Order: sequence, then C-alpha cells, then structure tokens
Amino acid sequence: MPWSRIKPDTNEPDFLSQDMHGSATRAIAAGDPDSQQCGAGRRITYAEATNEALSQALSLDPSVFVMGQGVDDPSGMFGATRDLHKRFGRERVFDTPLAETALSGIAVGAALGGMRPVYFHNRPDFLLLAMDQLVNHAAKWHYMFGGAASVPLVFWACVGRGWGSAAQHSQALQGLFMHVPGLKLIMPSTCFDAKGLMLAAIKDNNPVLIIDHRMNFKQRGLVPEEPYTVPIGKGVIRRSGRDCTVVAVSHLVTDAFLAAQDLAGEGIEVEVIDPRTLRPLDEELILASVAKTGRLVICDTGWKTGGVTAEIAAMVVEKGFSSLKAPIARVANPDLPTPSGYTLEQAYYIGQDDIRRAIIKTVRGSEA
Amino acid sequence: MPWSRIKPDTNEPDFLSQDMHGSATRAIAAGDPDSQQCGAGRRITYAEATNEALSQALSLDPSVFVMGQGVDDPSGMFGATRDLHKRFGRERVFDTPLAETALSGIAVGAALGGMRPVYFHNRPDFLLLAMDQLVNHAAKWHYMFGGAASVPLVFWACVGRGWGSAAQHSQALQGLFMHVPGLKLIMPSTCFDAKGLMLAAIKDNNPVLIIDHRMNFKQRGLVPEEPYTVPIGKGVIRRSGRDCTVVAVSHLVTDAFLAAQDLAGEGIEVEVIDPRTLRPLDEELILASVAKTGRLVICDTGWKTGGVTAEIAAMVVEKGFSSLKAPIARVANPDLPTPSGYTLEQAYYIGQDDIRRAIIKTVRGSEA
Amino acid sequence: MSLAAAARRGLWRTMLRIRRVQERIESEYLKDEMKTPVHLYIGQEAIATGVCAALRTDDAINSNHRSHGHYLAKGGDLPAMMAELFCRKTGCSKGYGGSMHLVDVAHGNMGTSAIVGGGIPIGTGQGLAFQMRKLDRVSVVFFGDGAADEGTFYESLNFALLKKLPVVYVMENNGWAVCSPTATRHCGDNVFHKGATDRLFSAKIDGNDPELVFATAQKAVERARRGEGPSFIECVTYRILGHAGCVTQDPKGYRDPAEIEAWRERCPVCAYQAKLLAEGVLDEQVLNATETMIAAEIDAAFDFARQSPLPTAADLHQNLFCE
Amino acid sequence: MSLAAAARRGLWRTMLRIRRVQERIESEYLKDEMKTPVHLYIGQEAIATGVCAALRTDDAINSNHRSHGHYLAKGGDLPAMMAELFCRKTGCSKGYGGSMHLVDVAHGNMGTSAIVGGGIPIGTGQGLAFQMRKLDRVSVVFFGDGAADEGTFYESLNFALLKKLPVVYVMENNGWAVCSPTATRHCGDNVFHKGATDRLFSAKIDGNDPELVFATAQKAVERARRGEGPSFIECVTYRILGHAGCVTQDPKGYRDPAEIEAWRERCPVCAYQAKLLAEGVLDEQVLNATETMIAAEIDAAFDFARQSPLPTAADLHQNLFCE
Ligand SMILES: Cc1ncc(C[n+]2csc(CCOP(=O)(O)OP(=O)(O)O)c2C)c(N)n1
Ligand SMILES: Cc1ncc(C[n+]2csc(CCOP(=O)(O)OP(=O)(O)O)c2C)c(N)n1
Ligand SMILES: [Mg+2]
Ligand SMILES: [Mg+2]
Repeated sequence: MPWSRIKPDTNEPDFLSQDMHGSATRAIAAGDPDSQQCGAGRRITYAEATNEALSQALSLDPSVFVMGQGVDDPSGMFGATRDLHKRFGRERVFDTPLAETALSGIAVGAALGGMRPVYFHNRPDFLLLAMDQLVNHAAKWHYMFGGAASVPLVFWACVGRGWGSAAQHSQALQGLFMHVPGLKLIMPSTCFDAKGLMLAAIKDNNPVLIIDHRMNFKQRGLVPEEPYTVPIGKGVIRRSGRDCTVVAVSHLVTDAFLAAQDLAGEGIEVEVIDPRTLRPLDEELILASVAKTGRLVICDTGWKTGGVTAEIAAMVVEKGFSSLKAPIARVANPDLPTPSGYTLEQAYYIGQDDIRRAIIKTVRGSEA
Repeated sequence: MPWSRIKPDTNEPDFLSQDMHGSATRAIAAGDPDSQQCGAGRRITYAEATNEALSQALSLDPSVFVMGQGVDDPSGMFGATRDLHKRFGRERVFDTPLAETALSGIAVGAALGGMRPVYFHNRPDFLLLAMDQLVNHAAKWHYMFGGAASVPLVFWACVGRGWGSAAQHSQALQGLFMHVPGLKLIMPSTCFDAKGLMLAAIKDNNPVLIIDHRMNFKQRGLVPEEPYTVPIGKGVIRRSGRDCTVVAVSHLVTDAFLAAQDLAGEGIEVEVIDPRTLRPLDEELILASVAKTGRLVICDTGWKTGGVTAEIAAMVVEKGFSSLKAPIARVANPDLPTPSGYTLEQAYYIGQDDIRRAIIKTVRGSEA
Repeated sequence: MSLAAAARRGLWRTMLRIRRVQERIESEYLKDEMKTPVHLYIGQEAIATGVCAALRTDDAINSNHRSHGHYLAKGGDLPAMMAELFCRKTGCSKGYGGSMHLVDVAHGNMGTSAIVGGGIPIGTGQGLAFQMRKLDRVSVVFFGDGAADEGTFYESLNFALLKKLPVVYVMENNGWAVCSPTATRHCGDNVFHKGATDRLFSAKIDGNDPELVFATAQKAVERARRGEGPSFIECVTYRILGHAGCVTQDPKGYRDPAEIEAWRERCPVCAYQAKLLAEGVLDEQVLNATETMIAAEIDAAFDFARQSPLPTAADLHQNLFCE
Repeated sequence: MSLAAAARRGLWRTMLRIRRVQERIESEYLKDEMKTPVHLYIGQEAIATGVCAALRTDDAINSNHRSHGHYLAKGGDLPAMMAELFCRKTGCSKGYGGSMHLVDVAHGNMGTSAIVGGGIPIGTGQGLAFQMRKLDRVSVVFFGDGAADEGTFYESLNFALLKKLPVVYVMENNGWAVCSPTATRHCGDNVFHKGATDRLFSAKIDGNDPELVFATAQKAVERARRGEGPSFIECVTYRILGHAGCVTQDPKGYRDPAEIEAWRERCPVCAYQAKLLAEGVLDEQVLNATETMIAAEIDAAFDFARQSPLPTAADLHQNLFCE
C-alpha cells in the first residue's frame, strides 16, 4: 500500500554494535550449549532473517511445520514466509481455513502428536479467537498433567500499525499475554534476534508466542548465515549510560536509542535495555541498570494500563525500590482503541519524542 | 459438593459499617442523580443480593434480559439467578447452547438492537472463548464508530476456587481484562455492592464485566430492599489507618480487613481500601491513602505477573512516588496454573496470613 | 419475472452506482489521500443490491470489511462514506473507523466489523432483539466464504434455528479469501445446504443475477417476518479486483488471469444493463442521464470529503464510553 | 454379529469394570476424600468400550470432563487414576490434574481438557501429526452433545475433511449438558448427519449397544487407516446419574424421574450381560469370578490411592515448563 512508504527500508541503528553482538553472542554461548559462536553476518532485512530461521528449522527438523492463513501467499507475509512452501512442500507449509479457534487447538494437538508447529497470524488481533487454546490449553498442559506431556509450539503474530489499520487490525496485545503463566513471550527488535529467537522458540519444548512488529520488517541488520539461537529470557543493553535506564520493546528500542543519542548531546547519558523476552523477563539486567542509574522509563507498543509497562514498573518498585531516585515513567499507547484516521493515528502512537520527553522529565524532574 | 463446607455461611466482617454504608451511600448520592438514599437494609446473602438486583432490573426495564448456560438450573447458579425464569419467563431468562464465542456476539448484537443483556458465565475461564467479541467488538464499538452506536451489556462471571477445580475452572482473569480499554471492570466484595454495582452495570450504556467470586456468595450483609446503584469507578475505605495502605479486591478485602484488625493489636494501623471497580480505577482514593501512610500492599485473587497488582503498583510509583517510604508489596496468586490437589491448592492460594506477612514486612522492613 | 420495470431499473441503478463509486475509489487510490485499507466490491454488486431491495429502512444489515456495497444499497449516505475514507470528521464514523468500519444507524446499519466472522453473531443478536421487542424487523448478515470457515457461523446458525430468529444469512462466495481459494479452506459445499433443509430455508444461487438474488432474499425475508426463522443463502460470485487496494496492488501468481477474465465477462452490472436494454426496460437516454447523475453525485461526495475538516489530537480521547 | 465369544466377553468385562469403578467412587464420594469434581460415566459404558476395542495401543484418544470410562477402556492404569482422584503424588497427573484431567501417554491418551469442546481440535491436531508423520495411527475424539454446540466442532471437522485426517469424532449424546436438555441447545439433529454424507462417514447409532458401537467404530477406524478421512459417529445414550458428584447431589426438578427410570431399564451393562448369559457366552461362574476380580482390583486401587503420599508445597513450582 502506498503509505507504507512512510517507513522506508532503513538500516538498524548502530547499537554500539560490538556491545550488541558481543553480548548476544556471549549470552548464547553461556545459556545454550547447542549454539555456536556466530560470524559477523550479512546485512539482510528482518523479514529475510525470519525467513532464514524458518527455512533452517524446516531443514534441520522434519517435525517442524509452518501453518497460517496466507503463509503461501505470493507476498509471503511481508517476505517472512515467502516461498517456503515451494522449498518444503505444501504439506509442511500450509494455508489454513479462517478458523483461528480450532486451528490453534489443532496446533496444540499436532505438538502433542510429535510435531513442532509454527502458527503464524497476520495480526495479534486474531489471537483473541485463539485465547481458549492458548491460555486454557497450551499454557497449562505441561503443568496440569504433572509434566507427563509437553506442547512445543510457536504462535507468532505481527502487529499492524498505521495505514488506517484501525481498532481491530493494529493491536499490540503483549500486555494480555504477559499475564499468562506457562507461555513464553518474545518481542525481538533486531534482525539478529529475529532469527536467533525464532530458532530458540522452535527449539523450546514449551508454547512460545513471538510478537513481531511491521515497523521492524523492513529494517536491515547484520545476521550470521548459520543457524544460531538467542536465549529466551535474556535481555541486552543496547547503549550504556549512567543517568537513566530506558527499557523498550520491539521497534521502540530504536526510538529509545535515537532519543538517547540525541540526549547525549544535552549531557544526559541514557542506558537502553532491550529485554527481548517479556516472559520470562530478565529482571536482573533491569534491576542492575536501575541500581546504577536510579531512574527508569519504560516504553511499550501496547496500551498503558495493565500492560507491559505496569509489570516492569511494579517489579522494580517491589525489588529495586531503594535504588529509585525518581518516579518511574511509562510511555505506552493511550488507553483507547486505535483510531483509523491518520491525524488521529498521529496523535495516538508514541515514539522517539515521547520517550525523549519522558527521559528529560525523569532526569530533571520537569518537562523543560 | 461436600467440601463447599470449607467456607460456611458467614456474616461479613464489621467493616466499621457506618463508614462503609456511609461512604457508599454518599457516593451514590453524589455520583448518580437517579439513585436514592437507602435504608439500612436486611441481612441477606451475596447471592440473594445479586438475585434481587437482577429481579429489580428485569422489573424496571423491559429491555433487560439474562442469558447464560444454566441460568434456569434448579441450583440457580448459587442462587444468584434462582427462579428468575419463573418470574420473568424463559424469553427473558434463558439457557444457552455451549457456544460462548457466538453467544457473546449475540449479546453484543442484542445490545445494538435495543436490549440490555446480562450474560452470565459460570466461570471466567469460559470467557477466554468470548475474547474476540469482548475485546475486538464490545469494547471498541462505541469508539470505532465515533460514538454512533453503543453496547449496553453486562458480562458477568464467577470465579471458582477450591474443590479441586484445577487449572481450567478456577481462574481469576481480571488481570487480562484490566488491560482492555473500553471495558468497565467490577469486582464487588460486599453484599451491598453486589446489588448496587450489578444495578449500576445494567444501567450503564457500555460493556461492563463483573467478576464475582464464589467465596463471596455465601456471606451475609446488610442490603437495602429498594433498588439503588453504587457508582462505577469509586472505591471505598473499609478501615482507616495511618501506617500502611492495603488495596485488596473481592474476597481478599475481608482477608485484608481481618489481618488489619489483628495487626492493630501489634500497634500497626492499616488502612484497607476496596477499589470495587478496577477499571476505571479510583486512583485518587489510593493515592490519597498512600500519601498518608507512605506504604502500600496490593492484594489480588489473580496471578501476580502482569496483573492487577502490577497496574496499581505502577500507577502509584508513577504518580505517588514521593509519598512512598518502602517497597510496594504485591500479594497475589503464584504465576502457575491452579493445581487440583488440595495440598497443592493450600500452597497455591493466598489469604490473610500472606497479607499479614506482607504488611509487617512493608512496615517494619523485615518479616519478623 | 414479475418485477415491474421501475423496480428493475431501480436494481440496475443501485448496482451501477455502487460500481461507479468503487471505480472512482480505485482510480484515485494511489494518490494516497484515502489512507485506509479499501476492499472493493466490484463484481459482487448484484448481491447487496438484490438483498437490500427486499428490506425496509428499519431492517438491519450487518456486514464485513468489504462493506461499501452493503452500506450504499441499504441507503447509506455517500458523502459520509467518502469522508470516512478520507479520514474526515464528517465521516460516518467521524474518522475513527475507516473503510472497514462504516456505520449508518438511520438505515439499520449499526456498524461493521473487520474481524472475519465477527459480524455473524452480532447480526444474529440483532435478530434476537427484534424478536424480543416483538418488532417485525429482519436482520441480514452479509459475509464471505472465508467467514463461513469460522465456528461462529455454525454457532450462530444453530442459535437462530433454535430461537427461530428473523435472520437472513447471506454468504457471498467469491471464491477467495485474500489469496486463498475456497478449495484450500472448505471441503466441498457448505454443510448447511444439505444438512438442515428440514429446518432451514437454504439456497445456493447465482449471485450475479440481481433479480434472482432479490426474489430469493424476499422469500427469506418474508419467512423471517412471519416468524418462521432464519435462512441461509449462498450467492456464487467473484471478486474481480484484488483483495484490497487498487488493481496494481493485487499480487500476481495466486490466481489464473483466465479465471478473472471469465468472470469479467459475467460482470453483473454489464449483463443486467444489457438485458434491460434488450428488453426495452432501459434506453440510452435513461442510461446516460443516470451515468451523469451518478458521476455528479460522486464528484460532490469526493469534494465534500476533501473539503471536510480532519479530526485533531483533541478528538482522540472522545467516544471511548457512551454517557 | 460375527464377534467371537472371547471378544464379546471382553467388551462385557470392560463395561462392567468401568461400571464398578464408577459405583465405588459414587458410594465413597461423600466421605470427602476425593476432593475433585467427578463426572461419572454410568450409563455410557458401551461407548468408550466399543470404540476403544477398535483401537490399537498407539492410537490416540482425546476426551472430556467425563473421562473415567475413556481412560480405562483405552488401557489406563486404575491405581494411577484413583490416586489422581485422591489428589496423590502417584496419580497419573501427580495430583495436579484431578478427575477432569487424566493422562496416560503410554496408551495414547495425551491429556484431557475440561473445557467443553476444547479437546475436539486437539484430537484433530493429533490426527494431523499422525498423517504428517506417515503413521497409520488414528485419533479418536470423545465429546458430548454439549460440546457439539461449540464452533470448534464445526471448524475441526471442516479441517479434518479438508486434509482427510485419520480422526474419528464420537459424540456421546446423553441428552443433557448439566441441567440443559439438548432441545434447549440444538435445533434437531446435528447437521453433520445429513449435510456431508458425500464427504463424511457419519452414523447415528444406539450408544448402549457395545457391539454396534464397536462395529461402527471399526469401520470408521479402518477408513481412517486407509487414508479415507474422518468420520462422525453420534451415539445415543443417557447420563443416568447427575452431572457431577454422587446421586444425592443431583438437583431435583430439571428432569423427569420417569426418563431416568426408562433409561435405567436400558442399562447397557445389564442388558449386554443378560444377552450374553442368554446366549451362553457368559455363565454365572465367569460372572462371579469377574466380579470378584474387579472388586479386588478396585479395593487395591483405593488402598494404593489412600496410602500414597500427598504432594507438598515444594511440588507446587514444578512442571510449569518442560526443559
Ligand atoms: C478473524 C480474522 N482472521 C483473518 C483476517 C484477515 N482477513 C481479512 S479479510 C480476509 C479474507 C476474508 O475472506 P471472505 O470472508 O471470503 O471475504 P472476501 O474478502 O472474499 O470478501 C482475511 C483472511 C481477519 N480480518 N479476521
Ligand atoms: C467452554 C465451557 N463452557 C461451559 C463449561 C461448563 N460445563 C462443564 S461440563 C458441561 C456440560 C457438557 O455437556 P456435554 O458436552 O453434553 O457432556 P456431558 O456432561 O453430558 O457428558 C458444562 C456446561 C465448560 N466446562 N466449558
Ligand atoms: Mg471470499
Ligand atoms: Mg451431554
């Protein structure tokens, strides 16, 4: 659609990339014995990185398959699933009826039957039809039977935004899923992590939900060619700083990073944390950073009330209270359905400016 | 079932009852022009109070109807819907097929068609089948059409607990619904509020979700006979105190109250707040209390991570940080599916002792 | 066909008007002024037209993401629709909804869901309300073959049958859900054609024949008004353009161009127009006058939309709740 | 019926064993040692028995809240089931699941959902896995008439038809969902009996006749193994006790005592036993010996359960995730 031009292809910001790849790679080596040290990689898009992860998983393990409405479309879901059905056959990469409720249960059953399904949803909004299977079944199965059975599956959905997507086609619903014990919840922000976390999710023996964001799909970043995993539950520092910690998810990591770079010019040194996984959350990383900076701004692409920013703030005020020098600020979408009109969208969505303002207020005690 | 004897019929605690009725009544008079001052009332059960509210709503307004799997059962859903079908006919009080997904949409459509449905669910667990209509439709309809249409309906569910209900029949899912803009979310704790909030919910022109708890159904409290409403969005102080604020919902209000009474003997004066409505939340009441006590313990019947306690803690650390003298403590169910066995249930559920411990730790800085 | 000439011209005019509106949107879409995902109704006009001709103003319709035709056929205001597509404050949904969320309370269109299958139970519930209020109104639900995959369809139809609700389910089988053909989603015909004939008036008809659609819908609507319960009508048709947006945005390779061509030949608007011309119900003069009027109306609607004010940040926090 | 005498005695023995287990649970339930909501299978024994007799050990079953019969017929361990009902660590689900969440991986019972309709897609997915893994295993889904109200049933069956999955859907129509008769929930027969006969092997049979159930299931299972796709079998039966708990816990007034009596007369266990006795396939001696063995087995299972350790607080945080 023409207005997708509003977000052109871009390179990922230069996240002190040593730091980033360094810590990601270290984390892999530490947390996951199977993963190898990775080469520097090529610069490819987020969609290509995801596609590569799926393709490698399909090659490596015959029990992996990919399902979802339109996964064999010519557009290939922004390229993320493009041509996989041609390479691996329509038995292993298949389109589904529009029946999200049962198909999520079918994915659970296939997992119980020895497969590793990856079930793609064009938008998280449609996951609301899958809640019974996700929350009442997949998330509880292992526990409910005392560990007798497990459900290795990946639910994967991609947030819409802009283009007048409106209230039912633009929701970032991680705030709901973060509340559910038994689900792992991942929101990557870089091409490197998109690939490594997809592979980690497929390899995991539990239900994992990946929430991608369309704003990320067209960015380019360095991605090693060989398969590798990024550990689930480990966050990463995207920029170091001493004055304020910013925890941001998904495409807001870039916004936070750019705001931080900008504020460095004004003498404010911001530490940017990308938790990458929301559940389990890397609490230690966040608490250690707040212990250093004493200040915290939390940024999420979902609604504010009762969402991701609430949990992170609550965790810090519970476990890191003595470090806090200022109120914790939350930057998240307003508590409203998404409006369709572009002038309203503009007022609705948050970004770099909002993060910048929140940091200044948190550090200086006032907006000025 | 025999083990329902574990929670025998009891009177509500003596919530400084002047205060309670006083403030409830004042709130009604202030917030709602239609409501009348109420007499002192009779002592009836929570289930009877709810039944009376429904019965009065059905009498007062021909557009009100009650639907739900089993609402015409002989047991009358713990008595809450008992005999309503006999008094008002099966057209207005009707059983439904087991089709929670469509029936929630049918309720939305009936509301758009000029009715005021009250849709009862035996357990919130089943609402997971209704999420698409609740979240994608009911909650968004008014906004999405710029106010052109409204959806006056009440979803109402009653939390199971104990009796080996296990993972799929005992969830207190308010943490999910608190995240959804466009829904009002109510959790009463007293017989008086059960009636007044049910009537307020039915009268409201928006989708309202009431989450009751089975532990409350058998308690007895003073309830005026005439119809009255309790304002949605107004909390109430159940006990005054200067040392620590406890915000608790549903049956934990009683637990918190008893813990507070007990601690008074040890020289700790606890202020107990019952928000009654989680969305909109009475932030002012909570912030004013924390401004006085400097300490906060939050208690919820749902899971801890990403739930009700998270939002209230985050709100306070954002807006009331300067009042805080100690870490905010959260007392909520562990982040696990509910186990079925009674020894595991006993380890799982929280109550008066957990609240007591959390208060002591918050006030004294250590568990002792 | 016992339809009067005027009624037949009415059907034709409604179809033509929907077509011209859709074409204009298509032709201007790449200008990027209508920043909302449009799902055009070209090729399916006979369905909304035929069905809505059988309805009264106070009957309800419920529709889906591909709703322009339903909205207009039911009597919706064209300028308000265009203003909605241009994201203006004067839009039928004040700019909050966009192309997929049209509303027109005055004509029984209480709002449109873009969740596939989401409107089916809602339309069913409107039928329940009419029955409970003892009104002789009918609720029509338009939905696609994709929506028929959803369990809400089965659940809703079961409930409507159980309560004998005044609901007419109109399935527009255009062969596709985005890039997925029905064959990858359904196994043969929908079971409701054969499964419930003892309880359900059901029919599978040529959805490109407006008079057949009208006659079938009328039968269903009359049954509903008489309290005889729901109906299920499957209209076979075709989505001539891509799933969304304009022609050039339709990805290549998922459907056979010959299939599109074959259905273009069966264009419901051209075919019906040719028929009425041949039968002398229409003549060139009426045709030209109608085209001119429609074009002027469309121009005016686009002008209205373009000149209308945009909502501002101050509007954002309005309308979450109804007082 | 060409069934060998030994096979017929086997069917009888399985039914009798399920019956006696259910009766013992019922008779001890008010002692309040089994603190878990039990949904007894009395009256429906012929269904689980007949269907599971047509299955191999590595075929899968998926069931619901009323699962004791399915679990036992498929080969489930009785002491592990009783320990689960007594909330013990030695239970099949280690005390985490209770009566509604039985599991028995060794016999293809991968866990039981208490969400009505929740197991239907899961069983369908197990069929998908078998097909993808090119195993000739079959997945059987047991569910009630109440579950047939749910849209997941329609969606699952559509998918199974589309992919020709080796799934057998066994609907146990016992006339009731808690206190709601089918007449308040369904409009007549399920549409799948008539609607999809061209694509679906479907049958509505007497669910109290174990040999008929076996024969019908066998046909369906063979079809599934041959790759010919899913089947739908509706077994007409009756829930003789209340929805949950023991007899005295069944509320009065929602069903006609005469209805219960009529079905008690048609008790599948007594009827089949009488038939086999009459036909000389069974004699009093075998009967008595079997009763004695079953009683001893039940005693032992209850003893095992009672003597098994209870899980402790330390167990609570185990098993959330699989390593
Ligand atoms: C529940 C849900 N799943 C997926 C989508 C994405 N989607 C939008 S339209 C569409 C195709 C619908 O097909 P059909 O019902 O046949 O209508 P048509 O577009 O052919 O008119 C899909 C899959 C959605 N909006 N809602
Ligand atoms: C989705 C859902 N809705 C409601 C319930 C409550 N419930 C438990 S069993 C039951 C009746 C089910 O009837 P049926 O499927 O016929 O099985 P039966 O009990 O007759 O064996 C109901 C309503 C539930 N467990 N799940
Ligand atoms: Mg279609
Ligand atoms: Mg039943």
